[in-house]
Amino acid sequence: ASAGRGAGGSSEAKPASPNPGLRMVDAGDEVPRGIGHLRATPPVRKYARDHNIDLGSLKGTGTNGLITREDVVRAS
Amino acid sequence: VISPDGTRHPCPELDEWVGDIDVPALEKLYIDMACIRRLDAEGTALQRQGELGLWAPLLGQEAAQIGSGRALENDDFIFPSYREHGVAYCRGVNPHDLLRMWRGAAPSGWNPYEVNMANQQIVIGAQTLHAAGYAMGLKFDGSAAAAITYFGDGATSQGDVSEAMVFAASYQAPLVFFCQNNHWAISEPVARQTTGHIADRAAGFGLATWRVDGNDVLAVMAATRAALAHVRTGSGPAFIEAVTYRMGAHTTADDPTRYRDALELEEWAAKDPLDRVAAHLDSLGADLGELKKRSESAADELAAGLREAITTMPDPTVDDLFAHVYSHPHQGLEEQRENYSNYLAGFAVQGQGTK
Amino acid sequence: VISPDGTRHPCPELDEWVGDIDVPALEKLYIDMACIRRLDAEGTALQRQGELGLWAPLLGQEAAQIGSGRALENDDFIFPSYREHGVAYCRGVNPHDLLRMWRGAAPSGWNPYEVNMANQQIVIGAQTLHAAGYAMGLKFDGSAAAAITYFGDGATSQGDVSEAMVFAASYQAPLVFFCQNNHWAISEPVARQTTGHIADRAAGFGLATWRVDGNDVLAVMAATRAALAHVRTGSGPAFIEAVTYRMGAHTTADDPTRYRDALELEEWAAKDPLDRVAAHLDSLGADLGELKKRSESAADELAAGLREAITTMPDPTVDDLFAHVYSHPHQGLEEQRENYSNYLAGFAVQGQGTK
Amino acid sequence: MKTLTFSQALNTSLRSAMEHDSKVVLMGEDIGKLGGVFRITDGLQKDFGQHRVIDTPLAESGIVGTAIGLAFRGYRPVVEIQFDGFVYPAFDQIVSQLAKMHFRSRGNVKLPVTIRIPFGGGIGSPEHHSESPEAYFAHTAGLRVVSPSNPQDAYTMLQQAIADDDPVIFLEPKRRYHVRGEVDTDLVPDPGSLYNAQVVREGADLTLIAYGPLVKTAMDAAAAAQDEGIDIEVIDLRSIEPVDFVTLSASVRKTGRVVIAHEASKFGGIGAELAASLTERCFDHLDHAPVRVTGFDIPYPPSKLEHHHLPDLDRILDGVDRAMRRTGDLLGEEG
Amino acid sequence: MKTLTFSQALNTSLRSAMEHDSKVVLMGEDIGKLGGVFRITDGLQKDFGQHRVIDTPLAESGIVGTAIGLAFRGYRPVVEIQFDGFVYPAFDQIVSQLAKMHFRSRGNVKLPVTIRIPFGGGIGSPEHHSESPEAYFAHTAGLRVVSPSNPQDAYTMLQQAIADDDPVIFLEPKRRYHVRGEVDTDLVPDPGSLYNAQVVREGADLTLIAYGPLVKTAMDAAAAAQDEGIDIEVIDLRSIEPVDFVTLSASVRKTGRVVIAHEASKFGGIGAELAASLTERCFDHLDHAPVRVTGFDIPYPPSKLEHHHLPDLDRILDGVDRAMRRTGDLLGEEG
Ligand SMILES: Cc1ncc(C[n+]2csc(CCOP(=O)(O)OP(=O)(O)O)c2C)c(N)n1
Ligand SMILES: Cc1ncc(C[n+]2csc(CCOP(=O)(O)OP(=O)(O)O)c2C)c(N)n1
Ligand SMILES: [Mg+2]
Ligand SMILES: [Mg+2]
Ligand SMILES: [Mg+2]
Repeated sequence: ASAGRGAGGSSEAKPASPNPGLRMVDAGDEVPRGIGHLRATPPVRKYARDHNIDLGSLKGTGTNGLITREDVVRAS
Repeated sequence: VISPDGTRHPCPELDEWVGDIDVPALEKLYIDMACIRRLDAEGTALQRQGELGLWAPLLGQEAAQIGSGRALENDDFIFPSYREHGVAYCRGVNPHDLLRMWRGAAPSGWNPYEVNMANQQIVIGAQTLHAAGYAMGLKFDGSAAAAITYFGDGATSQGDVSEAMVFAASYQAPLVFFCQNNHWAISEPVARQTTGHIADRAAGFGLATWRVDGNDVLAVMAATRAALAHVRTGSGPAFIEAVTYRMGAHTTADDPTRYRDALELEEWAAKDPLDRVAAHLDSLGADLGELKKRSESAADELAAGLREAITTMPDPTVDDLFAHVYSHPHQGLEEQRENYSNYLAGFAVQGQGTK
Repeated sequence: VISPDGTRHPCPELDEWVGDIDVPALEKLYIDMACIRRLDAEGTALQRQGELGLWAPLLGQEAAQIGSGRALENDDFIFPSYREHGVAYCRGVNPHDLLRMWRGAAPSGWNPYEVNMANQQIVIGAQTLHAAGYAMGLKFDGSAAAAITYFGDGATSQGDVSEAMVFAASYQAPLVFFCQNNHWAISEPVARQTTGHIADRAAGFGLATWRVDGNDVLAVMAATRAALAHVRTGSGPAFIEAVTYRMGAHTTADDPTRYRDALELEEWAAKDPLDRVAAHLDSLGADLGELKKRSESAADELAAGLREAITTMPDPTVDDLFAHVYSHPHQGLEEQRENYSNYLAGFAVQGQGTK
Repeated sequence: MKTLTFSQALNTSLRSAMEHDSKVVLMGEDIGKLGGVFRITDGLQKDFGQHRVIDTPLAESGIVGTAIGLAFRGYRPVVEIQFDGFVYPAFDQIVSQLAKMHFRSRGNVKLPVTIRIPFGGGIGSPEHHSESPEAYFAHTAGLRVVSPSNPQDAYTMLQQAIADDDPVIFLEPKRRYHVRGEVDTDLVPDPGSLYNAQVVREGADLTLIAYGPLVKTAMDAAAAAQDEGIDIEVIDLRSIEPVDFVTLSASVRKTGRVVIAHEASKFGGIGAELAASLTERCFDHLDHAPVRVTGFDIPYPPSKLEHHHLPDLDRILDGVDRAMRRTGDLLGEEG
Repeated sequence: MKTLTFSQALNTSLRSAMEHDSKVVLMGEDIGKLGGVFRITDGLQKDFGQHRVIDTPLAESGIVGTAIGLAFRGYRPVVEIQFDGFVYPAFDQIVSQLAKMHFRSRGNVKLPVTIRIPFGGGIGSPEHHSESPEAYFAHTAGLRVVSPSNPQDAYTMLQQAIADDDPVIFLEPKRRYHVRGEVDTDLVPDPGSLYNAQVVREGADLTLIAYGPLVKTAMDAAAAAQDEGIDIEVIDLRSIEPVDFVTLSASVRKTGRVVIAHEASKFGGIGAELAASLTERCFDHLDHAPVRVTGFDIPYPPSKLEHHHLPDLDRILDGVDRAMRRTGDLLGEEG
């Protein structure tokens, strides 16, 4: 098993490892998946996030498949 | 002045500077040397016990450090390297402050302005320029004080040390360069740094120079007093080469058996700076037994202080991480400090203590 | 050896090294000096005419440069500063290569390996370490060649120059330090850099030293030959202080009237390196008129070559901007080169010519 | 209000600092009789003497090292490094000593040393005379790094730098030394304002950030872009370390586009930090990646090529076009 | 295949380079009899003699300057700087001479000098023994800067660096010296591969970039994150200058998220360049601004505080959470 979060530092040379910490994020939280392969600018991504729209469900109409704000607006 | 066997030889050039050192004064110097030898032994022991991260032993260099340290006036300012625990001891630096840096608890020990001694300098030779600048300031101020800087034989190769001599000479600044030629720069013998005497190099820069037996506390004291007197007259900087020997390891991280001969060590053991003073005092009829008792009890006290300091020294806190990077607030750093304390608080909140 | 008035004085230490310099040989040295004086005048003139960006005059230092330059063997390697046009001339550097850097057309002039002379060095003192390393290499190779490095009085303050002496001495490397003490470092008199003689400083580092009249071409040649012979024996580096004078400005960007006395200039004008050789040749019965004619025509030829070089020197191109940063392709830089040429092409397309 | 050149403003500023505080001393090569190769200290040695205006031996490590020593002694040294390319011999003293002494001494030793460096290119000089070393210093904790772009700031910021108890690297855009401007020598600025960026031109479409030598070029570019209908906000960074991200971020959130210009090489230059930090701070507002218009990743070229190397109006406008997505992105954006 | 420690791999690599090319010489303080303070040159002087393994005077500018001279003479010097913090006295020789000589001489003079620097923290040392100076060198045109993270790379990359005709700054993560690993000493790598980054763990959700000392920490963090369902791709940068953006960009385009970790201070560190360049190259693919997890903008702290300063598993995971938008962004992101 891998070293868990807070299981200690990464430096073997360290005399004493810091006190173990704890997750700041609940391990049960749903993890967003990598969606980098989709093309969209940050404001458009934010707009989609704010409106709960899954960018993966859209087809970009901009240059090289860029998802534009209009694409998101159309879907919402 | 005092040979290894304890006999005193006349030396017109130096004798006049230590005419005042009578038996009680010499006894005090002996006690000083015994104390810093103990201080040094404690440093090494504390490192072995894991209480210090590192220690740079001064064993063998007691005469060089006490002889020069005790020649200084209070308002003379010292720019040391990392091995001058003995000089710091002369300055009255307290045990806490002596050990703090070596423990890894702080970047440095004492407040330089409280003891007129800059913090330890690890970058070889860098402090000599600070000393030259400080001495220029003394000169501009018309002050009667002098500056002194300590460095090793290896340091003489550094450009900074040569430049410090250039500046000090150019402005005729009241600065004494005090070179402890302890024959080694870690594993390199002094011959790697120079083909001749170190003191001769300084003469080429126009400095008044002294080359003395660095294991002879009186010779060192005399030369330092003479050099200080010289620089105080405004006739330019001076240079002392105190020829001594590093009896111990370079630091507690070093293993000198890899590079140096046991014979050489033996040879120098016979020139011990304390033994010769004891022998000389003996020849003068001093009560050696009593002296050793006194010096032991002084050393015991010092050692107890060091141990106490170590056990009571608080660990540094996260605040110390961000403090003093600048003398007034810095926007970017404030942000980092706050972010990091929020981050740490995240651990604490969930009940498992701080990082 | 030759006084300012042209009389020759016996100097046992130096004479033996120039016993072979008969009248024709001395005439050649005179012509050399006349040529580089002309070279220098052309440099200044070309700068005034906007053909060069900058020029560092050597006026007054002809004897120092020819005397030493002509003492070298072909396979001796030279590490100069920026003022050694005369030494480069001795090396047969062609006019193109002499001027290229000063014109701002390239970062440097010649191919160092074609003339056994490194490119000009602007960072004061840096080249002395390269020379020390090169000389260490000569020693390791068992080569019979030597290295020589040129620098000024001001340079002696730089840590690098001191370190170069330390290294050269430590390895007993075949290196001659050639200091042209021309009394000034831009506006600072040599007294700012040292309280004594520069040569004495070198002695302190364990170097064999010569301090010679730098305006006496024979003395300089003798000292350089002696120093070269010394270093070739493997007995360590040597140092020559050639005491001369910078008759011109520091560079064409400098105005020396702001900081130095006309009187001093006059004094040194009386010690001119060419005049004294002419006077001496005269006293030996040489045909001065003929000599001046020969030297003038040699100088004319050199000057014509320089002018021709300037008019035919191509401007550097964008390719030169990115070439030679590395010795083999570098991904990031290739991208920048391509981007920039696309960018430039954008202008061309629009009929606006290249940038 | 007086009309002064940039260099006169610096000279006047030094004079005034020296008059107000007898602990202010100047150090450097040729700064005495000559007044420095750029004449910034002209006349000061005559008026304040050799112990206040100190011609030093030719050794930069020595200059900075002794300045540290003088500061130890209570002085407030203002060091002149003759040219940017000659600061490197002093690098150890600056980075390991000057920058770290306050931290090392746990606040006990303050080193109010100002290091003035005429920096940057464009004056047709040979090698080592046109360097832009700001990134080295800005990356070094313990230093503050500023650069004025006009005579008024030259005057004011130098006063503030000298008064600051921390070491300050003061970068003077040497190719701007001759420009003239109005200078109010009575201005008493808030000390903290030394570290503020300044919006020198308001605009809505794009934020253009420059400092020192390129602020003028940036303003020219903005004027040219206006003709094409692009409304550029120009920010004079002024302080390179610390960076006034409050001012910068506000602008970038407004415009959504940013172009950063500097003479220094691109790789690891200040532009990288600005771009990275502004991306961190304003990500959701950005319509395009921050664009950097900089010197190439080459040693400073010979003077006949420097106009290629130095960002000029055209290259900045090219960067603007990319940020506005009016032209394609550079090569490498697929690599 | 042998099992060697990182330092044994370096030692073996030096030995092999010296056997293959008689022009390879080693220079440095205490590298002879002592074998260097880290024993990297252990036994080499005994076997190759004092002219091949050269104990130098105590002067770093001198060491690098004479190495340049030896390279001028046809040697291929490998310089050891005893500790990272002691490279600064040599800065001028590195930046103004070593880096620029090939350009200055228009390609006539090659300086195949390798400067080995044990770098980084985590070994409980006092001041000046834990510096991360890579950004200074990477910003300097003319230098190449690499850092191995494991014994095999230590062996191979050092061979390649020595064989390279350009000067190479070779950064050895000193706190990894003792780790063991399999080393194939017969491996004949493509010379160009010295400058390739390596995907050391594939993943879909986020790209984590590290080099030298932190690659192991990054791998540990990725393993920990996997337990929480985050699939991290880890890239060992290996070459800090040039950067292999082909490999990096491909990963970031795939994952849309990037975290960069290094020990050096954040402001102006390599992380800034990576973040800025990756934003330029992958802008439309990014789901969050690149996140940097780095040392603070402070001088390296005393050893009892260094665990705070050095990015560890927890701090990297914290950065991952931010990049994944699982926790809020840092302060300042509104400032
Ligand atoms: C600039 C620099 N280079 C290298 C080192 C590593 N180092 C620490 S002590 C030392 C030897 C110093 O020898 P010396 O000057 O004779 O002083 P000693 O240790 O003998 O007192 C070396 C090389 C350093 N601290 N600083
Ligand atoms: C490291 C460095 N600092 C400063 C300068 C600026 N500078 C150029 S020449 C010069 C004076 C040099 O004097 P000197 O060594 O006597 O040589 P000279 O010019 O007289 O031949 C100075 C200060 C420089 N080129 N390099
Ligand atoms: Mg020593
Ligand atoms: Mg130096
Ligand atoms: Mg001169």
